Amino acid sequence: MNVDLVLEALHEHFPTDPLEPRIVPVDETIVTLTPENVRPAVQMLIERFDLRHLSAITGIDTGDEIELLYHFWDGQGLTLRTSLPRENSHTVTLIDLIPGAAFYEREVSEMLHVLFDGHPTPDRFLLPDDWEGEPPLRRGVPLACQTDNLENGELSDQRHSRFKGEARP
Amino acid sequence: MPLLRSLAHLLTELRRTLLAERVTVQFPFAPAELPAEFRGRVILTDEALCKGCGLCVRDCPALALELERQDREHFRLIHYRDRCAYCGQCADSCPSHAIVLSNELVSPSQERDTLTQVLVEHAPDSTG
Amino acid sequence: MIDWLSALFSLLIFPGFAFLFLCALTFQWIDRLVVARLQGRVGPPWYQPLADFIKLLAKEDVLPIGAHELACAALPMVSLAAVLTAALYIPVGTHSAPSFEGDLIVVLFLLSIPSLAYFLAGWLSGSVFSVIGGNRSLLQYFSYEVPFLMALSGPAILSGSWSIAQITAQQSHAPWIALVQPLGFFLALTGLIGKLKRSPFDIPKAKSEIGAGPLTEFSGRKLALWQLSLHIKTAVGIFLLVNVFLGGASIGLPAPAVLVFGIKALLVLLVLSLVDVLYARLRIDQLVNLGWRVLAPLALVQVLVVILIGVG
Amino acid sequence: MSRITIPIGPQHPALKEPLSLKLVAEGERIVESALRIGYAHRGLERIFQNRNYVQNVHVVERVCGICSHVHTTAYCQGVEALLGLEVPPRALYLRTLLCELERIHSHLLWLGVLAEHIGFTTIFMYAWRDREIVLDIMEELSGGRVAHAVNVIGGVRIDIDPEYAHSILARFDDLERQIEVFLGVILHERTFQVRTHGIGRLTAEQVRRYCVVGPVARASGIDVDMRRDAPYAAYDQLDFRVIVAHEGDVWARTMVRTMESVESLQMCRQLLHAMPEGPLAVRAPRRVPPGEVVSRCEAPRGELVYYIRSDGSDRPARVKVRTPTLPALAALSEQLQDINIADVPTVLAGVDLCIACADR
Repeated sequence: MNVDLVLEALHEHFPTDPLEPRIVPVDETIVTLTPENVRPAVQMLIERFDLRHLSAITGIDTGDEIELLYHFWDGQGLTLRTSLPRENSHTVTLIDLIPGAAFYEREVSEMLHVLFDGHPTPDRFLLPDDWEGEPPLRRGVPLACQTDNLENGELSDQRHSRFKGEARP
Repeated sequence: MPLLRSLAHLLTELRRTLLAERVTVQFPFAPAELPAEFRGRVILTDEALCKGCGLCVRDCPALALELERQDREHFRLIHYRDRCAYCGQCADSCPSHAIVLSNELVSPSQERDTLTQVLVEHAPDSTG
Repeated sequence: MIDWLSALFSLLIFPGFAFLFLCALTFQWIDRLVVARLQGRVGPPWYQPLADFIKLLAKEDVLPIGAHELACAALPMVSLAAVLTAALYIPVGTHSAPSFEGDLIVVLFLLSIPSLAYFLAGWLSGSVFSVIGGNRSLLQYFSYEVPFLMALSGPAILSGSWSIAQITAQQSHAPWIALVQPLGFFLALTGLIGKLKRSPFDIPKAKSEIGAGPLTEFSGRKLALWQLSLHIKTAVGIFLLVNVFLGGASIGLPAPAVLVFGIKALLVLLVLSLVDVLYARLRIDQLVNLGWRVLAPLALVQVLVVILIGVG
Repeated sequence: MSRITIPIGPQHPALKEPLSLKLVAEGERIVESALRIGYAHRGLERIFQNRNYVQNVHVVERVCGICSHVHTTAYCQGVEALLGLEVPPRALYLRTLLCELERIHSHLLWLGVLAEHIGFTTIFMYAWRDREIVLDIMEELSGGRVAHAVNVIGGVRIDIDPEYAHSILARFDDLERQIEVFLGVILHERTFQVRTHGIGRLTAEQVRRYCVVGPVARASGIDVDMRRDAPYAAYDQLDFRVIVAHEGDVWARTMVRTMESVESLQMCRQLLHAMPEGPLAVRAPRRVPPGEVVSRCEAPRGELVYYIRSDGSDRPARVKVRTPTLPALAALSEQLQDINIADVPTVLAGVDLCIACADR
């Protein structure tokens, strides 16, 4: 796939989006899109460039928003980045375009509580069935080993290890 | 014909294995020879070398080392063998090469407390 | 007085239970040792089969709720009894078994009872794996039983009698039937592998698919009895083949009968172990295919050849 | 036809790692399958955020029990790219050597597991006996049979002296002879072929739809291999063939993996002969400037993707690991459709699942 052609096509189709393509190490181009344009962009990429290999979907809770990164690859890497609000964040599923995205979307929805509308089986993926805690990768969710011995309010790790470093908020 | 040959394909290899020497190492009845590089028990080369800097504690991925320090001279390095993954990072991070991994196999134990070991007990006035 | 005592002796000690128990354990050990050595391993110590048997006797005997208590207790005993009774009619070395016209058929029938008990054990022990295992053992039963019976009827027709002792006696002065009917001997061996559920036909107890198959839910004494009956069945099956195809204890020149018989039995066991090592396990539909498309026609040809030429 | 629900897993002889598969069968034919994973989930992606970069090298190594070195390679490459470090060539060669040795060990381990599932215990014993040659080499080199702890950020921790390299080359010869034996079994042994031909077939279209990677994709005709398409470490200085087959069934995958092992062996020889002199590692600062990196490697099971985002501190803000088994699991439902119960372990083994990888 020729990254420049792809960028031009994205510019044509989505003039309003702030694409600001950035080259990131190990030969990867990251393009930013608004959430509602992700699905049409993927559709366009499949039709025009036959770019169907979705390597992964990364979900990140940066503190003020939820970022979704769709990593594609065909000779070179292309990542579509989009950001969702932290409260009731949801986006549309890509399963009908790329069935391989099913497991990636289920994992992101379980770890970050992002709803993928139209996902046929959005049930538990990695976490146990009786897990009722917060989505683990969300900010501010303390590690399990830190919650069960909250002496004098100070987050201390398990019996053995002395985890003096402050826990990731 | 090809069918017959394909039905007796393994015979040559069976013969070679039969004549070759058995591969089973009957550990623990026979000794398991461990290479020099094998990462075994965590030991101190010399207790005097340890300055109590805590670099090993900071870099231990399994949080298996702990430094209890009152002041520059009084500190204790505790090694929790039940958490240790024998990755050798402490030996790498130690600037004075005090802590190293021998190639002695650490045998499992049932009592968890015996796996906690004080590596360094640095209190100059008591040791005289 | 004497024959009552000697009858008891022959029942319980020599060709009876104690001897068969010993044979079963020894054959199992030799088999595991040969397979291990062919795979580059050291193999078990000589007392391993005995240790396994005693361990199982000491283990807890548990059955799932859905299992049929009575049947699951009776089936291993039925299987063991059938196998031991079958052993009575098979001459071992010098011992001349009580023979009558048609005891070959009785022995073959008695050897089939454990297979059916094995199937019932699968159906009645209440676990999904054992039900599937039971179905498979029945399917497998029909695919190897016909060639096996036809292969064994060949020697009977050739020597004109359905008594094992007669067939063996005929071979003391004539060439062994295995040489005369090599195809029959090959089919009998294949049928025996199917009957004993040894690899490559260990489909009902394919551990990577359905655990131990019909015996998945058995444990403790019941499992010990089951395994004992399967191992004694191995010994009995080998003795049967040695008598019918390899001329029992005769070897033409004067030699100690027990030694000759023992060596022949060991040879047959070695062949079984070699086959175990050589092949992967077949699927049940492939075995049924093999049985009806290959083995049964060959057995038919063998019997026809014996009838047209042999008896003439 | 009565329907039976057959539970496979989480503990089952056919599975060496916990995975729950509910199969609905009519007679011996599978009509439905429901998959549940997560039994080996350790929440590693969360743990990464609470360890510094040096500690994470050893946590990353324990994502997968079989292909641990390729995980540390992908991670260290990512962090080195963020730091802009220039890794010395000798370190790259040693890193690649361990990657290829690990591929041979992983493929031989897999061949043994497949043979055991189709009831071919002899090949299981032989494959795992010959794999010991590779494991011994790795243990003598790095100190660990599996968790090698070879990679550090900025290079490697081990070294090879010439006469030790010589002894490895000698052992490679009888390893190659053994792999030839396995090739012979795959090509000629009748019962092996009968149990693997036409089982668990995946067409090229299905592979592309589920984004399947690695030997499973190459066995269905998709010619993709990260070592050639996006060369990392010292792969651009090696010449090797990418093995591609077209039948797409378990037999083709066995062919691809075994031939790949032979290729890996040739690559190891090239690496040992052309090993440059020089330092083993470069000093790496503890704090990584803010940035993000997508690092891709070819694990024994396929394309491994690491996304690392740094925020300037000595701890990563996010490390995302996508292991090659995940898409293979997605494509499993297609493979299990309308097959025989007896073939389920063969199909499961054919895909070479690494559940610890998938669960993280």
